[in-house]
Amino acid sequence: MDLDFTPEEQAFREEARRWLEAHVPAPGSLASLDTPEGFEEHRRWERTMYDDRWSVVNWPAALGGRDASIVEWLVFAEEYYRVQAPKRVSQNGIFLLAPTLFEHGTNEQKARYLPPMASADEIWCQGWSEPDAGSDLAGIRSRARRDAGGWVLDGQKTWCSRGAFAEWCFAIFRSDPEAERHRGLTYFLVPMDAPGVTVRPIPQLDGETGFAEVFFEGVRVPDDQVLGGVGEGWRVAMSTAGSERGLNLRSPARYTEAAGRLLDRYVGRLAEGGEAAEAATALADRVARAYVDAEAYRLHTYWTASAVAEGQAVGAEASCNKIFWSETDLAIHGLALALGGTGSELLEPGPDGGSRPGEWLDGYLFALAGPIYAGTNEIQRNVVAERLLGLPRG
Amino acid sequence: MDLDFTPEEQAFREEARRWLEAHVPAPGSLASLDTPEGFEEHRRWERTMYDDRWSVVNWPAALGGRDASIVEWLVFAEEYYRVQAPKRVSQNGIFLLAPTLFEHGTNEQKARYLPPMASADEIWCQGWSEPDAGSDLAGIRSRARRDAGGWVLDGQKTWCSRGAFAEWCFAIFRSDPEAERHRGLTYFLVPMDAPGVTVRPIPQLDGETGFAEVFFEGVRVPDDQVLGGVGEGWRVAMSTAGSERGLNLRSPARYTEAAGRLLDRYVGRLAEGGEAAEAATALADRVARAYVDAEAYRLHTYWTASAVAEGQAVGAEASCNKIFWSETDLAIHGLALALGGTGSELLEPGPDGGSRPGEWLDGYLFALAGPIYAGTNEIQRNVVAERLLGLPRG
Amino acid sequence: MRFAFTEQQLELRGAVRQVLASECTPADLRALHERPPEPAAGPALGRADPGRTSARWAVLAELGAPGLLAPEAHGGLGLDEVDLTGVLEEAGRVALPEPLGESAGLVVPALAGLLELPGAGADAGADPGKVARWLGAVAHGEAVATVGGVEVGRAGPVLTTAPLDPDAQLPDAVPCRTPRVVASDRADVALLVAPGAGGGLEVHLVEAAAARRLPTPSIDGPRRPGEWEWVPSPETRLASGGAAAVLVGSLVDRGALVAASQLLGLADRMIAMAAAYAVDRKQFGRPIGSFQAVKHLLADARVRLEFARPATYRAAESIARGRPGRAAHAAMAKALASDAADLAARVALQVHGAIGYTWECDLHLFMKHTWALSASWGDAVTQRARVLAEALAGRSG
Amino acid sequence: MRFAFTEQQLELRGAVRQVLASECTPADLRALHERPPEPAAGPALGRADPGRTSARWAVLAELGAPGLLAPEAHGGLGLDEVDLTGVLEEAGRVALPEPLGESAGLVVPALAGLLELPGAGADAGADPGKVARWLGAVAHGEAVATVGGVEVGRAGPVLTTAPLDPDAQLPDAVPCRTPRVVASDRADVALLVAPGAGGGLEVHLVEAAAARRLPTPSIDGPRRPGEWEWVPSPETRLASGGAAAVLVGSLVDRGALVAASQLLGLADRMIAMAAAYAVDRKQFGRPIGSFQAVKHLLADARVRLEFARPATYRAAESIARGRPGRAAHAAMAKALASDAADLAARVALQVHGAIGYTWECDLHLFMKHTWALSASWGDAVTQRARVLAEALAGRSG
Repeated sequence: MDLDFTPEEQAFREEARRWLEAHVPAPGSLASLDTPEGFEEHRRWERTMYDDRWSVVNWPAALGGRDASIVEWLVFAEEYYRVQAPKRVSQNGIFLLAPTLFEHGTNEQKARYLPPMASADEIWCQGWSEPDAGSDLAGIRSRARRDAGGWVLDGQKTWCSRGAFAEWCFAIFRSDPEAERHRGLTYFLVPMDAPGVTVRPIPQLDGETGFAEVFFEGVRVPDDQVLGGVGEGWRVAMSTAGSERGLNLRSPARYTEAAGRLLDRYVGRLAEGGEAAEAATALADRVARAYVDAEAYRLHTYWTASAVAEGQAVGAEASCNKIFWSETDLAIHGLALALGGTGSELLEPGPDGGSRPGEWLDGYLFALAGPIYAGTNEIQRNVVAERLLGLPRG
Repeated sequence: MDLDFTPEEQAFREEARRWLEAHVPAPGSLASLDTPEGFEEHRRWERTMYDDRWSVVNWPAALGGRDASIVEWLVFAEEYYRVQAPKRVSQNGIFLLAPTLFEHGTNEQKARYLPPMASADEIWCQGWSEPDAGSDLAGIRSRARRDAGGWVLDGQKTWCSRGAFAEWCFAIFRSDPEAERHRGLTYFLVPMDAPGVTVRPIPQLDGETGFAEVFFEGVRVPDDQVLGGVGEGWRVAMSTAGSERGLNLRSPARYTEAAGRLLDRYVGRLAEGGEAAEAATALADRVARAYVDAEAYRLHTYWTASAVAEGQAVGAEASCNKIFWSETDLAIHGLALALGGTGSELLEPGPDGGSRPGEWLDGYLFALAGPIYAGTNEIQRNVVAERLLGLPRG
Repeated sequence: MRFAFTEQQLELRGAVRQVLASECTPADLRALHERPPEPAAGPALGRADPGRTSARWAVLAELGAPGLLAPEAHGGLGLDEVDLTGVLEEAGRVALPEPLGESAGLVVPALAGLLELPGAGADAGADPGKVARWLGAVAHGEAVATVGGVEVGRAGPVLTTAPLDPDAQLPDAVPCRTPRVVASDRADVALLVAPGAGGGLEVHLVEAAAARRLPTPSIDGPRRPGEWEWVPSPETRLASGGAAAVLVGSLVDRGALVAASQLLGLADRMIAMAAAYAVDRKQFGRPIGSFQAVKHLLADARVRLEFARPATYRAAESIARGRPGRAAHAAMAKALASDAADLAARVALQVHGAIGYTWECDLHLFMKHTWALSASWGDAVTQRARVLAEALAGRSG
Repeated sequence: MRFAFTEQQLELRGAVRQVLASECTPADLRALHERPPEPAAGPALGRADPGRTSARWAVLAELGAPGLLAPEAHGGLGLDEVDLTGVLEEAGRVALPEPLGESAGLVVPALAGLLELPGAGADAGADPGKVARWLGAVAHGEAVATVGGVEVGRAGPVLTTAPLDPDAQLPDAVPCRTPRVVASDRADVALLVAPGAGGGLEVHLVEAAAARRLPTPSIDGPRRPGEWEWVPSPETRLASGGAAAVLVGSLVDRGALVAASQLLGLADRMIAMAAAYAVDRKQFGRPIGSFQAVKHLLADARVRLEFARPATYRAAESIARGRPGRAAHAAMAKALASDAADLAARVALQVHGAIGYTWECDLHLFMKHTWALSASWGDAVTQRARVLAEALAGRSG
């Protein structure tokens, strides 16, 4: 056990830091990525990263990456969040689809899809949920029909993040209507400009349009847009689900960075003295706990990373991750709002005017969704109980 | 709405206070009621109360009570806890069985059983749970067989509080082995010295013997020891269950008194200054919340009492009560231990030496059982969700 | 001891509930909501739909709601805070955007109190005729009144009004700024607390026309908080010195009660919405409401609400009777109601899942109002600190 | 960066686990438990079953556990705190009543450290020969060592040793009292912290025979806490002044680590017991473990444990390397482990229901040890305050 970064890891960190400091846009200077302008601004930022091979550091160099180790990937994320760099508009592709493509894709598919994903020339959205199948993938009803030279897709997907603007969609359809629940599903790669695809953006409670409904009416796709074998959709999807719930998507840097800003906000209140300081003091133990939990999440991630680096598989522990980071995120952002104090209308810049107005509230709204997406925490608890503790299915 | 006590209620309070102050044993001076000596000491205290008509204030005067209103009953409990009077060894009888007897008993049964219950000449234990039927009364297997002039009881009951020393047991047996679950149960009154009754005390984790297993082997009881009709046991029992979960058993005074002592302990730590004061300050918000919850429970009880006084029935709201008081009790006692601070071996007298050593720990152990007995809180939550919120049974 | 509403109280409340069910629908609220404005360029005031707002206010006025606490001599119903708390619970149930709590629960009793205490008027030099005119207008629902300049701190009222020029000599003729005045665009008049000479407090009655009003970005758009710039003067002054201190103390307690009452209604509404959704929505082949995890989430929210109610009604009775414990009782009510409503919001969102996160689902209309009210007039932590301080003083004293 | 145990570390831990599974059974623990004594008349010391205790200690000594951190030259294994933390997790899993944490985790590194720093010995005048003798004896398992006189406070170590006569002049030849020394009846020697001259600290090595030992009532009987009355003298003194302050700072961090490690094992054991019970026990016609409420209780406990583990291992690595952050890391580990184990205890009891409340069910043996360890060496709230203070200093510094 050695928690020192190696000289190579250290050098990697320093290179990343120098590059980011030279290139990163000022925090908050890009428009929201859920607007058309903002989407393109974020795409340009991904391109800037890609040009210097920072967009997919853990990919092979041949595909635009740096062959970074998992620890280096974590180091890069720490640096990325440290400078409050923009949200990754390519997130669905590079974090959710790419691991699946690497594992299940043909060589042709990898060559076709990965490079434009890395350069953000093609941005992906996810088509899994349906109105009647939220956390329950087995309830998928959208259908794929065999047809000469390919497939015809019909149905409706919902909660597709980035769906309003993305070029491609990775989606699951029922290819065998006779098969039960988890069987008979197939994983497809579908261009959003294919005839028969209609997108309806879904406004969120904060007025943004982070996700969309996508309708498929007789959409034709050739065989080479099936990922991982006909009828294998469930198994293929679950490897991506593991990514979403586990290590890849949820860099601990996001939480440790937010926890650090929470401490700053707390100190700011203490420094005001009087009422503000006393009110902050009353929250001291909860602030400390949120900070400790963010640290615990970071350590747990490095622990898992070491195990993965040594070839161990991450199993149902990923469900523990999901529960823990989503609750930690809520605690951090809820406390930051509570530190705003009585009478706050929640969107105002706080007395620590340095943070953007509404920034904590945005984070809180996002955090509120945490226990819901990527498999609700209720389902994750079932997974933990059944797979890690051996309790019977109910 | 008028929260002033009436002059009559006020006078009742003052009379109770004067009497209690003149007669109550010093706090902690009686041996534990789960020892043979302590049981008799507590019986004598009940007798002392009975002699001056304070043992069952809400009963009719003809039976040794004072016809006290429900509000007066609450007032009496406040005074009783205020002087930290002994635990009620007659509790199972007067709080759980008596309401059922009043509702379902024949006149002969009332005349036979209520007076010695009030005077504590006969102390009752409850025989409901079985090894394979804890919170699930419908799973009861102990059997009652029809026999010339009465019934023959066979089976095993467990978790009978006071079972080691009580004179009588009220118990539920399956009288119709063909009937399903809730049907075919009958409610019996059984003397503990009847031939065929064997008692095995169950030591608790604190070394006391608060409850017992009771074995029935061919125990004969006459027909007039059936309470409320053959096959009606479930319905009859549920009216008692309502009492246990609802208003009668759980006087709010128990929690407000403990919350008051918690505040004293908190103030004591503040007064010590330094480390102790800082540690207490870190718990201030949680202490305040426990205090507020105890007050909220008190107010809710008076609210319910007014409704009952006006003839309304208490339904599934009683399940809300159960959840709330058991959690409040745990919070109060857990915080009191936390205020004891680091390194405490939990049984020592604290620096606020006034409280008996181990007193808070005793309370905590008792509180830990709160979410479990009288229908686990899991079951109460189901009741709240299904009966108050209309969610479907699962 | 009788801790229950009267038949008349239940009837009044029922009438308000019935009216609001049709007069204040989610569609009405949605129309008043805007996408949260970019903070740099706030929306112009007046985005409210004044037509619908005035119509709704007129209906409430017809029931006597704004003047519920006003003496009959001034056109009110002469009822008390126990009546009002039930009415405001109904206002909360529909997330009523108009300032009924401020008008009926804070401004009316403040003005009526000033008229009853001639000492207060004398102290401040307020013109009783003017006070009476405004009281009548607000009680009749002809004018909409709001409140500003004070928030609730752990140690008591916290003044939020400040002079634009920090070095200016107070009190008079110095332009001041009061943040977060709700119903900023529809109020005709505001009761504003301001710093007085020598570190004291003053209370002023300021007409909307005499103030420059700027909107404050808020997640709860329909509440329309805004900043008022205004100039304290002898003409606006209602009370100073001891009378002002008493008045502000009363505002703080009443503010907590008014917010707590509405939070009860909000919590009830959100729990009901979530329960209804849980009955309809199926996953894994059965209604999600049949899963124990969903049941227990909702049951816990219901329990917290159940126990916040009597505490709020007790606070109302305490204030109505002027009981010595009213400050602690109001604080306790607000702490319990804030926590209950915050929990209900979180649980309701959790039960709704992704749907609850959308603009189309009604839930956010109630969540946002909950978050705003929960943080107003002392959040739960602040109010618990007040309770604890009072309780400790009570035990040692 | 490699955050994982080595094969050797896993093997050592596995060996300890295997041995303890048979050497420290619930039946063994139950034999050591007594009904909690009436506080007025505590039990006489020596109720421990010395035969079984010595046998178990001998087995542990055979594996090298007590001397794990001692240099090989002094008969130890020369391993580090990362090795030890895994071994202590196994000790926690069986609620080992002997003071392995104190002997191996606190006293051995303290004595070894004194020998390595000649400055420390000179400062205090401790006899290196005597220190080496005791180090060898403890490392070999021939002597059992314990610790006392210091607890963890928010601002640092809190001294608990006090002179019997509060007016006496310290330090030497004045009878002192040290409360809550664990393994009071079976320890041969204790490292005791005491007040020094001028408000400073001193560390003494006191043989059991030289102390009057009185039992302290405890819910965790097998831990055998007791009060030691003893007389500090130049002969007992190990360190004073700066050396003592460093030594005590190290004790506080190591105490937190030692307790955290054991709490991980305890939590794991209680969760496993509850899960096994939930599979077996049927209610309403199905195993209670198939109910979502039970699943989610246990899942939450498992999650908190999962995240307490790496934090504890990091603290071990930090102490082993003497990293500057080790105090904060140990505090964080203890806070997480205490909370995880407290939650596991509560959940396990809830899942067991009434059975868990009985003497016959093994659960209480582990709950009681959990409560004692959770409150020792800084409870979660205290340790979080330490973390917060360090973190704030780090951010402003």
